[in-house]
Amino acid sequence: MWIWYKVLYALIVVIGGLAYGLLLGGISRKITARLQGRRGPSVFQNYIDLIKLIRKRTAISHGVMFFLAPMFRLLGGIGVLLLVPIIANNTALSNFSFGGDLIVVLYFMVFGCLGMALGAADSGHPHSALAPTRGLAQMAGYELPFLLSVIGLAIAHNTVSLSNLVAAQQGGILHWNLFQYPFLSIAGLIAMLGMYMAYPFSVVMAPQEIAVGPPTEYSSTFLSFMFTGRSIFGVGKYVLFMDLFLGGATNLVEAFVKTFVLFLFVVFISNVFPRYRTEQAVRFFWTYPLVIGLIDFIRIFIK
Amino acid sequence: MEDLIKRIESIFKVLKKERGKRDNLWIIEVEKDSLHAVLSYLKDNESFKHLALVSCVDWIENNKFQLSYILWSYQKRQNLIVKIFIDRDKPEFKTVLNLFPQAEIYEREIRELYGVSFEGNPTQNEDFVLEDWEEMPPMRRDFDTLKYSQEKYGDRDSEVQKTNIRKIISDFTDEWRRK
Amino acid sequence: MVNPVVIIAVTLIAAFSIGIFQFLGKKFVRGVFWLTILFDFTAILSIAYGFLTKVIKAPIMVKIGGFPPPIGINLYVDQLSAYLGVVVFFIGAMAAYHWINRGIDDPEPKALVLMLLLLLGSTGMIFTQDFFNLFVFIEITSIASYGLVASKLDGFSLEAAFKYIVVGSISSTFVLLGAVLLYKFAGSLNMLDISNHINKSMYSGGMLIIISIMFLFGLLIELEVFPMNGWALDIYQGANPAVVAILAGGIVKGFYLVFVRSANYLKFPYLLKIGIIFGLATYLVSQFFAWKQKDIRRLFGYSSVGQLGLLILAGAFYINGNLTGFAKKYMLFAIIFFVLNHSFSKSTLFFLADLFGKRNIEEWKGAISQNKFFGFLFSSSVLSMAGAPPFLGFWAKLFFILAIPRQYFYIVVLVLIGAAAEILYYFNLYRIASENDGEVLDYKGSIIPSLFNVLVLLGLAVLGAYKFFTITGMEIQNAKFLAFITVSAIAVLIIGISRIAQWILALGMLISFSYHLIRNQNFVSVFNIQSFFVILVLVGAVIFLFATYPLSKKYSASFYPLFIFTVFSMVGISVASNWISLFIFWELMSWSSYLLINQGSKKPAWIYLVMSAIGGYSMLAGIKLLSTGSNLIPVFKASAIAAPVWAAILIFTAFLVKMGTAPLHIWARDAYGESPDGFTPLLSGVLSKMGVFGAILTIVYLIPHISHSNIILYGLAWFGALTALFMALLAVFQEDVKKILAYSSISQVGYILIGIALATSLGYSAALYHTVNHLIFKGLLFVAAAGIIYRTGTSYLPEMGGLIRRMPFTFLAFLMGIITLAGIPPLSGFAGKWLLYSALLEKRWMFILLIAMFASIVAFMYCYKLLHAIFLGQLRDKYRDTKEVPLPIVIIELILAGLTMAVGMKPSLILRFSDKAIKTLGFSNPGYAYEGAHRIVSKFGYWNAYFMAVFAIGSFIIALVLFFLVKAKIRKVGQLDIGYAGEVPDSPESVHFGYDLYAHMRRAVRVFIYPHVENSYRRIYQGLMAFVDYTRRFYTGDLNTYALWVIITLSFIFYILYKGVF
Amino acid sequence: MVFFAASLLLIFIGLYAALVKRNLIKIIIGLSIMDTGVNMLIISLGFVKGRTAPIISLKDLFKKGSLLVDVSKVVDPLPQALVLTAIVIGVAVTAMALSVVIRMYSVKKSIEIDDFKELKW
Amino acid sequence: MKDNKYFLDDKPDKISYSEVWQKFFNWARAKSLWVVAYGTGCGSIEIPPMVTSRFDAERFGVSTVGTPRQADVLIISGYLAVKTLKRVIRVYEQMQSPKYVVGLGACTVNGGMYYDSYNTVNLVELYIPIDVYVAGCMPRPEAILAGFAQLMKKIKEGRADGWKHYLDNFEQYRKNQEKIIKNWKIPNYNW
Repeated sequence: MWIWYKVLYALIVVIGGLAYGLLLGGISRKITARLQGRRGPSVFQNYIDLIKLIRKRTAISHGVMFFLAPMFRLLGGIGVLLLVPIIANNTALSNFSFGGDLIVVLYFMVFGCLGMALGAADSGHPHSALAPTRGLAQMAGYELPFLLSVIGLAIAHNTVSLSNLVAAQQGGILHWNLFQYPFLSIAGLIAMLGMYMAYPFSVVMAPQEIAVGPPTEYSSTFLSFMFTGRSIFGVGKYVLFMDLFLGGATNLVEAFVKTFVLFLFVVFISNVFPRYRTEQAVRFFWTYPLVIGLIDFIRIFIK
Repeated sequence: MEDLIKRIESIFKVLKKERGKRDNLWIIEVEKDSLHAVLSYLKDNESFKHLALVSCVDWIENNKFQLSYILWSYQKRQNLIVKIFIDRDKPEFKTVLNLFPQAEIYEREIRELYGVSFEGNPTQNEDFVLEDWEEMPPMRRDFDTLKYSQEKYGDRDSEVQKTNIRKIISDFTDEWRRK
Repeated sequence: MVNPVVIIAVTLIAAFSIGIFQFLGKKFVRGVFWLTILFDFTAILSIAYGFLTKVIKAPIMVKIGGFPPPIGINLYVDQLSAYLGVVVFFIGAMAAYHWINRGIDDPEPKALVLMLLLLLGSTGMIFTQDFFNLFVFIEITSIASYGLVASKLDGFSLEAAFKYIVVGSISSTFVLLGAVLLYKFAGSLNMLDISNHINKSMYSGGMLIIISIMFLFGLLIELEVFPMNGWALDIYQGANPAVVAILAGGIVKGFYLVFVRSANYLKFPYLLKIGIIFGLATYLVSQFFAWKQKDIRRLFGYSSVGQLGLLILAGAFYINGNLTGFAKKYMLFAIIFFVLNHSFSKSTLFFLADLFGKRNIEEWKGAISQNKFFGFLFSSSVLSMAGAPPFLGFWAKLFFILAIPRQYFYIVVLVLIGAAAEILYYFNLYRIASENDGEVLDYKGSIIPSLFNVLVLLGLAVLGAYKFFTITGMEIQNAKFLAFITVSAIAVLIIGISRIAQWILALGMLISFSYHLIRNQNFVSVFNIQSFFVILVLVGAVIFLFATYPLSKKYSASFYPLFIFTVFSMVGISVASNWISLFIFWELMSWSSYLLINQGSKKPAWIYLVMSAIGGYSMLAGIKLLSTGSNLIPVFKASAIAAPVWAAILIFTAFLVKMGTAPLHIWARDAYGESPDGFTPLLSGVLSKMGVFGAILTIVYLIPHISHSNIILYGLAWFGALTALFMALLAVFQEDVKKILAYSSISQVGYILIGIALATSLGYSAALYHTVNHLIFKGLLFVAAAGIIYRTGTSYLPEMGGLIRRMPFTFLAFLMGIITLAGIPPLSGFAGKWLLYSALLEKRWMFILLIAMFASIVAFMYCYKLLHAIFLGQLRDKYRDTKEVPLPIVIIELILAGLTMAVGMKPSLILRFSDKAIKTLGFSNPGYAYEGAHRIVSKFGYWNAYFMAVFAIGSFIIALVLFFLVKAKIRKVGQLDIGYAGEVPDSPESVHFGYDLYAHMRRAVRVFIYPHVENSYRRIYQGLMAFVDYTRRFYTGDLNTYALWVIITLSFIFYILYKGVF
Repeated sequence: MVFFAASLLLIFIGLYAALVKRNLIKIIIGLSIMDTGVNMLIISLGFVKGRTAPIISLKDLFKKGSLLVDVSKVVDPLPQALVLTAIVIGVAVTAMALSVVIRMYSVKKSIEIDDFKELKW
Repeated sequence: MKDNKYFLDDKPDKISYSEVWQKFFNWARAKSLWVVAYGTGCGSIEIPPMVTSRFDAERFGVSTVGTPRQADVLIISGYLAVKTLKRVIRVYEQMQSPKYVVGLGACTVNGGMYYDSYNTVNLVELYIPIDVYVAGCMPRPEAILAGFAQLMKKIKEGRADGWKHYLDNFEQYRKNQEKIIKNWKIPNYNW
């Protein structure tokens, strides 16, 4: 019976995550506009966009994979959000984190990306096919420092369970991994920039350069699903990073604050840097964050 | 520049010569049969390596097309316009592709817009700007664009004031010339 | 039984009568010749048969003129002489037949007389008991050979003959000097008599040393040892091949027997040293000089010389090596086998070289592939010559290596290096000959002698195997199994008219064998690591064999026999109980798989073979290190005692080669990529797993008992990790579907290697799970790729695209395979990754964990590339009417895809087997635990496969339902209906993005994907080649130099004797 | 001892010819000399100073009245028997070599070693 | 080019629908206008100022996208030649309903200064249903924003149904288009 409660809670989390994610997107647009000296759209603009997209009247499909890809994308987003505990050991908000641990989450994160890549490729548009290759290449770039920090933390705390990781960071702000293992955290947080594909690592979508990247051929309901998936995925990743580096959360307010701080970090970085080319991004990730992270990594290795 | 013209005159028959609006711009008119020789001479001996443009003028009054070959010398930094006249009823001429490969696209343009065909240019019948144009070449002066436009594209039947733009423009340019 | 002297007398009379009565005509001459040969052969065969059946119990002693031994001249025929006589006469008869058939050199009667004299001389040489008589017979043989060599009367043969005459004269001078000085020293010429008179202490005097050396040195020149063998090579190159065949195949063996026997009678104490120095030098030098050789006859000449060197080495060990017990017996059989093998196969090769007529090996293109029967004979001889199991050469080499005492390990190493070098150039020739693009070439003349020779070779192979298993006393089940394999393969080969029948028979055999195995209670009840791999092999083989059905008509008749051979030899590997039987089946597997790959593409197969040979021989060297004085056949468990580090490393090399671990991976890309499509799944899915099996055996049985085992294991893990990473990175930049999958395979096996190297129960769990899983998904991918290549006719990725519209089922299966490969949760791939990572975490190998995880991220790149370039994007016009891949392949694909799903939901389907297997490795638990029904817990984390699958599928369905609730009006549009800046694309090709998908990434990782390793190998190879090319100029072709080297060698021998190096 | 030295000298002369001479005929001559040297050596091995050749004539037999021969009077007969064979063989070899040289000359019109270096490496 | 191998050959269906919460959705559509700016003429230089800091169209929910599939609004930015018209038709038909067209500049209204050109389409609405014209030669960004305001108003009121008109009178539009486009080299309908 408890599983149905879980499902109910999960639904709430997903809907909440979606709302939060859309709001963050709106805020991001607003911040960007203000930095550029504009008024910018309303913070709720993303909600409006989503509603509009859902209520488009027609849509086109290029094939089965094209059709299923938005579902994969959404599934990937939901999976990541639901597999990380927002509040560890909370019946409602630890989600399905009993289903797997950090390794599962790491691999599940790829699920949506791969699905979207396949759909994009199925559309037959050369830009859509080009974008995933960029994305995967960039992924190979940022995953290295990210894995470095994750493995470092797992070894340091002797666990790959996210709940246990959160539990290990309790007891004051100085117990956070951000302060316990600052170099690992820096590497991880830089990797996070790449993971969000915001500037300077926005070569995947690269608006105006390769149309809009993978979803070039997507429209209407398909696009709304992708949009949804992306928002939820974004929130899921913020929660993951919060659990990894910022000590998790004990209540919702804390979770909101911490994820919002991470969000601001991404937004502000992305607004002041121009775009890297793929190989520049890869080289960047394989040098600075890696070297920085290795300091702590070796410290843990020796210990 | 005058020396150049004299040298040309000593070899070829120059029908008319005229200084342009700059010191380094001269216009000469030659016989149409000697054009290739002139261009070849200019290219090989006088360093006019660059064919900047081939243009066409419809002298409907004289029943002639004027073809102007605008040359440029990088060494001397001089422009020379060589012009010839061809019969308007029989708009045919030979290509200068063998001298200046870039003439291909100019000749294609003239072919499309004036209907002058250039013997020896393999691509002259391809579309240049217009797709599937089937009427009289549009830049000929006996082509009535207004009539064509109205017939083909219609006209907005509204209270927009219609001005004879052509008249205004000609008035304006006349006035400007007079100054 | 005939008196041996009759043979000599009859031959002599026949020779003279031919000479005198040649005016009676050709028929008479040939009649007399053949009658003589027939008589001699029958006679000597009867003697040999007498020895064989033990009718004749003691050596025959013929007293000529009735004088007793020390006084008269005696013939002394023992077992070996008789057998060798049979061989000599057989080869002689074959060579004569060949010669006559190919058009004998004029004048024919004289040539036949010389032939008879040659046989006579060599027979006498083998039989005689008298040193001076020996000299006479040697001279008869030599003069006959001079004449025969020169008989072609062209520039080459005359030149060779003259060189032979000069060097031969010098040699006989030494022999004569030795003989007469011996007479002076011992007062007798009878060998036995002398042998009884001298003893080793006499050698301290100095005189006897000089005498023996004189005598033996003369024989050594005739035996073509290294610095003095230029003339021999010239003969091989220049003389008539029929003559060369009898010389190399028969006469030289006579000289060898004489040499060994004389040394034995003389009790020459330095034979071992001389044998080692000159035998090894000859062997190695000629094996390497042959690399650069373009003339096929000289190439065979180098090989013959090399074999003689090996024989000298073996003989020296037999006579003078202090071998005891089994080792002595082994060495004797090694010598006999070497002689037989070399005589028959080399003479066949010379016959065939003559039949084909081309001298330059580059012109041999198409020789095998276009003449099937010729090809069969050629392949058999070459395989036998190079020591491929189950031919005689293999058993000879095995006996030889086993017999050499352990303190002479460097000899083992050098001999094996030479053997590898031999394989390198022999199969370079074989590669050229089996190329398929040459114009139609035919051979001229009769192949009957070659056929006889090869039939004898095949018979000898059986004999060799029988003798090997009986003498070594290895379990009879191995022999039975080997016989079973051979018989099955031959059975499949025989019905080669119809591929379908072959397919059915092969499949039937595999299935019935598996059924038989499962019915065997013993096998099921004792489930251990070996049963695990037997089941793996059989299941994989049945599945992949089934999928070859639509492809079968492309393949030659030998495809299915070799397939069966490969599969059963892998079963043999899996059930092996000692290292030697493991090695035997390992070599069987390598060679049969080489022949299979060679049916696809030649050069990669050659590289594969050379690498396999290096691996296999290093394994043999390692096994040699494991053997102790009395225990020549190391058993797995007993080998625990005092195993040196090098043994483990050497044995491991073989497995690393098969696993394609960097830097030994260079064969893998092309061998996988260009082998026949029906075989590649087996190669990747099962054959590379034999490396895994071997690695597990090594780590379980060997590594724990050596020092620094931790460092070795850690190093292995690093090898695995770097392989996993860099092969994945290389795969990203391939443009050929099978080559991507090839690199991917190596990369995945790298993961398995990490798991094994962990040597913890969780590590083994991960490795075994991933082994099975890799079989499933990589088999799936390769089978699907085979189907796609079958339908589209290309494996080049940029040529494909959009095939999802034509092959939906294949796409589905392929997608499943790719998701499994990428290790994304709901399917089975993730479990292996999770187990491996947990195991690595448990052992705190952080850097390896980092690299391994990162490698799987890199893998996504080529996963996407495969899916995109084959199935997605724009469909080309030429594939518009392509059909779905053939039904058997679809069935296999869907079965395998279903398996990945099932295993993904319930990993215990595989894990329960691996758990059992791990328990037999000495672990009490598999390293993880079940919590509840589905949740698997390690020390670090937990994971619920069932939940993940339900969660993913459930969420997916919910998303889909949601989508259908809100969806807009959807139209399925055409393939070129894309938003293309208002333009209409004019063709699918113009908007398909399929070539060099990761050009941008290439700029970032250029230094990592540059083929450093390949280039290093190439440089080493080219450097060796250049070195060989330079040093082989040693054979200047100048007669004076040859003579000079004789003197220098003699001086060298005396010098080192004088310095007391011995 | 003189025989030993002389025969060795002959052998070395022969070897020298085989090593150094570029002319085929000269090499054959060298081989013959070498043969002679060896033969001389063989003879000298059985030679005992002051003894006669081991030839038994009918006269000797009848003189003593018995078949027994005084072995102490003759040198060792065996080397002489051997040397006969060796000489025959040497001659055969020389003949063979010379015939080969004739053929070689007919093929290449030369008897210099430098023209017969095609088979190498 | 009418080869159904490559292109979907069907004509679009007519759409008739009634929506619950029509007003709400129309409001959303009006507040979220994604523009594909198809630079046909000199008006294309006026679009960038419109979206950059000074005029900031994004505050009205107007943002640009790079692909017609996701766009709601097509801006025909001035002078439209026959050759360009073909592309405009393709882009327009590739957009997903509901979709709106803004004609920018005098040229789109009646040909403007090119009213008598042999190659300028004088009456764009004969070929593409225009929802809003913005007059001017060229209109400044303020004018364009005003035009957008007008469009939003129309959408909110549910009157911006040019796309429906296009579908309903598809044959008529196609006839007009084919009249001036001689050689019809694009598919029957640009899906």
